[in-house]
Amino acid sequence: MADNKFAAYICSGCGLGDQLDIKTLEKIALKEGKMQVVKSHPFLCNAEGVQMINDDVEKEGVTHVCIAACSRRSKTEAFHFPTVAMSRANLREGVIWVVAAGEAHDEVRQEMADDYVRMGCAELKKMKLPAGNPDKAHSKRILVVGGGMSGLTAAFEAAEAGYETLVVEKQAQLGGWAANLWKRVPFKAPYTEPQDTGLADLAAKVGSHPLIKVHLNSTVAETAGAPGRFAVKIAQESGAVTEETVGAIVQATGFTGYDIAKLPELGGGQANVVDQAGLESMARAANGATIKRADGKDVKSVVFLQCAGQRDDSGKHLPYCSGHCCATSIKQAMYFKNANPDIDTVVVYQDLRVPGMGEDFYRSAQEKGVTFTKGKASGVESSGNGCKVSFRDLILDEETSINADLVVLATGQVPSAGVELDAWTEVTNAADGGSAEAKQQKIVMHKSSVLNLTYRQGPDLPQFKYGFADSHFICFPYETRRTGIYAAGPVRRPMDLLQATEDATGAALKAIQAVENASLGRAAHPRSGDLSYPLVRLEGCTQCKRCTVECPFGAIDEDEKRFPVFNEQRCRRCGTCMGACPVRVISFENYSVDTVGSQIKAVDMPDEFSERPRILILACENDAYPALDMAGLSRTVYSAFVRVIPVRCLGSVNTIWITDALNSGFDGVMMMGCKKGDDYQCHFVKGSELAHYRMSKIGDTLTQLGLEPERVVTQEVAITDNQRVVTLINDYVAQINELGMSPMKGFN
Amino acid sequence: MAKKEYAFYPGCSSQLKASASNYLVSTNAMCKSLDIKLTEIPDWNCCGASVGYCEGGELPRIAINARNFAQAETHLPGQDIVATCAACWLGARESKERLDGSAQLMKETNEALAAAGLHYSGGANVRHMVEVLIEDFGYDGLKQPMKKSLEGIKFAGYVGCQTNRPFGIDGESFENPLYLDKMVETFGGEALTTYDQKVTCCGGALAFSEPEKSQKQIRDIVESAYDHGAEMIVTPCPLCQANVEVYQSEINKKQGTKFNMPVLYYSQLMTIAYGGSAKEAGLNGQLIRAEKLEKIAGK
Amino acid sequence: MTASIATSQAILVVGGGISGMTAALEAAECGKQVILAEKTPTLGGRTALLYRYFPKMCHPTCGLEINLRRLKGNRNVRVMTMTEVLAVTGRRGDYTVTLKVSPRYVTESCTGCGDCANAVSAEIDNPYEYGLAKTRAAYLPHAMAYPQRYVIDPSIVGTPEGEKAKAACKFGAVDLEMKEETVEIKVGAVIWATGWKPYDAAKIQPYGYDRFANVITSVEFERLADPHGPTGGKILRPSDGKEAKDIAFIQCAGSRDENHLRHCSRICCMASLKQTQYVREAWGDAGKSTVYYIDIRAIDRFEDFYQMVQKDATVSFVKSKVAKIVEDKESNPVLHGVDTEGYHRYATTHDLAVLAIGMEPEANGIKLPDDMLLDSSGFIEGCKGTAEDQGMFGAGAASSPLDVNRSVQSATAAALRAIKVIHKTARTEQV
Amino acid sequence: MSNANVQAVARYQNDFLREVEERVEEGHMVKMCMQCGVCAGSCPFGPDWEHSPQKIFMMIRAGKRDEVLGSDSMFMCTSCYSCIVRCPRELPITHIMHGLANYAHRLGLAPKGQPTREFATLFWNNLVKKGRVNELTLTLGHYFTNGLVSGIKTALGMQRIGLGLFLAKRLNPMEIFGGHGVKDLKGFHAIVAKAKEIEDRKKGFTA
Repeated sequence: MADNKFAAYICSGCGLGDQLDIKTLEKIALKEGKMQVVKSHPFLCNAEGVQMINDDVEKEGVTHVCIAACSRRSKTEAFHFPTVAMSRANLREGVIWVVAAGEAHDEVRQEMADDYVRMGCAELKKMKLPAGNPDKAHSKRILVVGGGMSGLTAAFEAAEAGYETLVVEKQAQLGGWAANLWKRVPFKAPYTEPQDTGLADLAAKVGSHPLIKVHLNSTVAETAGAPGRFAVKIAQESGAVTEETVGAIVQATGFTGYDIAKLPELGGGQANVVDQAGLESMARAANGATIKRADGKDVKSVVFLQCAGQRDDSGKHLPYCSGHCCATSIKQAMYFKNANPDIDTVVVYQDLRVPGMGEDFYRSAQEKGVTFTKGKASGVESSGNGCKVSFRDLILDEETSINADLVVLATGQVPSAGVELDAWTEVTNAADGGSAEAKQQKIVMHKSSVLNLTYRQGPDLPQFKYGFADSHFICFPYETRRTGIYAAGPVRRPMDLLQATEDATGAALKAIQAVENASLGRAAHPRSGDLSYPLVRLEGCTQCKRCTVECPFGAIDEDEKRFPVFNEQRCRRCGTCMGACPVRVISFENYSVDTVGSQIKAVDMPDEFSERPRILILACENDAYPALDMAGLSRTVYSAFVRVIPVRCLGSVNTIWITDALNSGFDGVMMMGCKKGDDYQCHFVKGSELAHYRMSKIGDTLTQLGLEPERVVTQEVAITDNQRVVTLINDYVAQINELGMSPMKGFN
Repeated sequence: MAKKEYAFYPGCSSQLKASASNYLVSTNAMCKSLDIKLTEIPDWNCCGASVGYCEGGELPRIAINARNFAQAETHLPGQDIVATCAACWLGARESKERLDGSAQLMKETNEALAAAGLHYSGGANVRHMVEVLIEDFGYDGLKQPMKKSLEGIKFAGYVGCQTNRPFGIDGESFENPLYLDKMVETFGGEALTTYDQKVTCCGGALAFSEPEKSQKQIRDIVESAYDHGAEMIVTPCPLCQANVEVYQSEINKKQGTKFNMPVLYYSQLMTIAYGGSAKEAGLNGQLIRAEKLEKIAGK
Repeated sequence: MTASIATSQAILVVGGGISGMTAALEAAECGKQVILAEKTPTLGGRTALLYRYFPKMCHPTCGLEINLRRLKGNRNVRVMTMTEVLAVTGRRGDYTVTLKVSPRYVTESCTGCGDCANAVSAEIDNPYEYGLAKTRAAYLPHAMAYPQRYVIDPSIVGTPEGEKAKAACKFGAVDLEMKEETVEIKVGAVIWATGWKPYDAAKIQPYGYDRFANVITSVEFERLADPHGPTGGKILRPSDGKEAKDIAFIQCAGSRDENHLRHCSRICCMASLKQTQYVREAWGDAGKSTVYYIDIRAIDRFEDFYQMVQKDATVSFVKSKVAKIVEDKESNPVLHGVDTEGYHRYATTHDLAVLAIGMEPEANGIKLPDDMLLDSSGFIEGCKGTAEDQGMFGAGAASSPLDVNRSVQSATAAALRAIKVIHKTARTEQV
Repeated sequence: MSNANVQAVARYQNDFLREVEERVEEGHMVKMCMQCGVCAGSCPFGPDWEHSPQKIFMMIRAGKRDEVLGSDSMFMCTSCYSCIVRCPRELPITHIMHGLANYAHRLGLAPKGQPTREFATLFWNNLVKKGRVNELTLTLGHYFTNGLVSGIKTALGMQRIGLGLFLAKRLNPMEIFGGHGVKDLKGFHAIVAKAKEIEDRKKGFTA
């Protein structure tokens, strides 16, 4: 610590100097904050102010800087001091913009500012500039699991960008689903005719690429490690196992078609009823000539039934829409029309879903004479030498039927995503509890795994709805929960070939980014570039497993003695483990139980007779804190009795902070996090949920302290809630006033 | 301004003593003021109108229009064909577009024309009189010969169907064309631009066969003009003019309304604004007299 | 003209909406140098003006906050706002781009304190509220604006109002002498993430957007629902400020229409389904939404959302392209048309009609370099020529009518395509 | 095979659609309809007819030949073109309606006594006679379509209008004896006859 030099810089611009007593703040920073250097400046963020700080860093040996000015979200370009640890005391958005104007409020306003300076200094005292993990992981090779269109695209794109790539394909040849297609839907204008799939060309390019190695007849038998240092065992059908080290993984394991046999009501199982894949085989056999049925008869009339076993709300079949099937049926109807315009082709649809330029493809089919009718099929029976399709024509509003030589069912995509982790956890727990049946089940389950991860939390990517390995986020489709492993193609979401190639290209980029980040010891999204990582004092660990269970990213494994094993490259720096740890042995250099705890303790606590309650707000830095900032930006007044501390995620909130706050005399604690539940908005998955859960457990502690449970609340706050958050605060302050001051005051 | 010359296609209703003879009279007066020379297409024939569809079929309709084009092309070379009647314009222009778009159709048409020793080689643009006024003169140009203002009269501009759809005038909206309003304003009248029945069909094609249907339309058209405070309706179409004017008394009789709304052609307004007499403007041809306009004419 | 500020190892991203920000950040986080050029004064684009996203009903500004934090922490991206591309010359791996930087009249010294806005009384149509509200002529674009710097509208420069703004700034950040600049840069690859614009609703004449106050577009409806918007998040209709509880959503307003946009704009069905839930959020069971549609294109898992909305008793669906809207005497829009499922004629009065407006590529109005290849609707397919000529790429809604999620995928893919160009250039230079 | 089965065989097969494409004016555009219904909602006489255009197009595609050609809906068309300008697929709906009416009329399948069918026929014959429409004979001809008594009644009912038009010099009673017409009537008739001949040949009507 001898080399550390702490400095506080207080800005008096933007009205801070008019509304606050800067001299008092300086004094507090110096005396209470124990800063060695304290300076104020009328315009801290201008070149001169910044120069002053830089000079102190360079010439005076300042290592720690507290900026007491505007919000940590403002003026980030100016206050950029990469070589020192920095805290920000938010006097502008957090104090003068939200405390009522006028002399009557001078005192509470100053108290608030005083506290933020105290807190900024206290935090700084406990901070270290993250040095980065020396244990970097340097493999920049990329593994692509799956050799279909998505996998080949990802591999080729990554290789073309200069990254060595491995492709693992379980079949004897590359191509996957696309290899079965006669043609594909067009990707580019003029969107009028089916196109060559381009697969042969791509497979040839992949096969001959100097940076790509292809493993056919192979599966991934085991994946251990972390980004930059995954150890992968590739097992051949023959039993031979190759071990490879890779930096990142793209999982492009595709889908299977929904089993047509499950649709007997639509003729599934009948000779002249096929699915779209079946029709592709027939089209390949015909190779541009008239398509023949299995019995050799030329197909002269064909009916396509859309949404077969899809968009089903009865629970029997797939509830979702597979997105590509309308365009696929249009394409297949064209196979017939292009061979012979006299073939009758009818597409029975409920909503024709051909977004974007697909509309041109639809028009083109109409021009070719494909008949589209909005209807709902009720049954397919064999009739004569063909099928009779019964349906309700929704436009003509009548039950009717069509006779056709062939019926094509547009069935959906079922993702091949491996083991579903919730079921896995359940079985694992039962197996660990000694159930023999569960143990057997686990073995069977394991066989269906794609990646065979050795992770504590299970062998595959967590699945989103309906078994797809998708991201939960709109803005971040590649926000994986297994760092460095990215799903691409229909395994992530039902999609067509065009989307699959786009998606695979994107996934390849993310894989490249993951290996680059890992090699530099940087965090991946959303705390991109963060060099801090969890440090653990294992000697204090009680092997309670909470951190390993609660880590949203499966970053923490367990060793044989059940101690946690942290895999920094998998870690996303949310701090959930830190919040979980009952013995507080986990911390980050710049974010720890102490950096927050010391801020809580630094707040000056008025006595119980002052009628000035103190409310602690722990606000999620991504949503609640910006909402509070924006309340400031719109100059919305809220109670000056609150003290706000931004946290990385409510999941990182350790209950000790709550008890510390209450012990030190805070009258209430509000936690503000993101929406929880199925449509959770937490980018660390379950921060709010964990906070709720943990707080539900501290009710007893509160009672023991003689405190009402209302003194600790958790709130869901969205980033747009800049008005609502003010109401929440003011209502809560009123509620606390009602309850009366905390009886804990004065004990410290 | 140099004299502008056009091949004139008056159409059946705009002949003397036909239902739109007042249109013809006022058009002649208006053109005189604008120094427009209209020369009738020699021996022109009917356009077939849309209602001819049932018996006429496609090629006969196109062929009779092509007969007019051939006549204009041969006898009035280089001149645009100008129609005053909406149906004539539409029937002719549609025929022209189809002929322009299909060599096969042109061939068949000429085969038919050959029966009368005629040939059409694709010339002669087909335009509506209002198009000519707006495009070739512009509102400012139209204002030049103005002698009297139509100030103090509120006009509902009833555009109707066939000058408006599907081709339209001067690129204006099909739903809310404003050219009549702009013309009214050019001559000092008050245009009721929010008049909401301006493009409602008058049901002309059913006027004879199913009068109750067309009269329902006419009622809406007139009623809304009253609601908007109109004193007169102005229109560019002889079928609209006739239907909307002629059947008001019939509707009054059947439904107890008290409609008495004059329905004028733009050309009548312009003739008055250009200082023409009531007679020159064909105001004596109104079933419902446009007294306020007559008064201005008389000043 | 200033000197070059980049090299052929850099990537230019044009457009600072979610696609452009994504493309820039994804490339930068792979270690590449990126210039992000945005023509308006702030990053964020159109998504910053949305209230919620479908299907999660989460807030676009949440993702924007994360992306801004990524940006603030990444020195590989150089952001240039108020910057437009004037010309691109050269070829893949070696482009020279001429940029025009318009004056903001506010320097980097701006602290965002807002004194200039308080000093000025002149108002302009707020471009971030689709003209539904006014803003002072010295303004911060919106609460999430980045850079967090005020802008002086050119209309007050050279007027006493401009001088008032200048005088009010304690930090000397208002510079009314600022001039338009032209900058030339060298880059190896260009990503066009120029996004989309709502189709001009006035052109859909049967719906009377230009005539009836209570016919609005879906993007405007987003502003009405947004707490940051002109009504503070209350759904009040424009004509009289009355609470709009019975709302019609008209699909394919401009899309799938040979008279307007040939393509399907993809997002509009989901946007309207989402907006029915704004109505529910605002009015509970007293709200009423009617969706007039041709096909509901709730593709893939969005189907869930559709099914959820179908079960909502306040929402009904009519399979019909609305023929026309007229206004009644109370300024209510009255929709006329035929429900084609069985042929039922309707003339239905609503409080407000929302046109699910189509997406037109923004670049339709911008002159892209001649060697860009556009489809029939003006979306960017890539460069003309062979694979070897591909050095400029479309991303996001500039390349296809895409929702946010797919735009981000597309932008991520575009980042890799640009990186490939840079990689090849670097290799060539080494050789 | 039962009658119902015979029908089922033909349903949704393209026989009738092909017939329409080949023999009806602009019939080749019927297949482009996407059932949005904007035409149905735009027609001013929508409430009066049984089948909207969009529904007729679907019926054609469903092979409902008798219903389509026996429908009176096409005769409600007043050629206002509201459907045409709004159709997102640019179907020339007005013309298709006219074409279907003409086709049904020529086949004798159109509803008997449909007043507009009769008026439209009268109109065409009237114009062909002289090359120009004779408004008086057209009007009177129409009034007497339903027989003498009803004609006299209608004509008397409309007498006031006729008188008004006469007084306004917009109706000439002398027209009944001839009136306007083209001079080269022979040539005109030759053109009409030739055009009809070509069209009939093309569409497979034999005279």
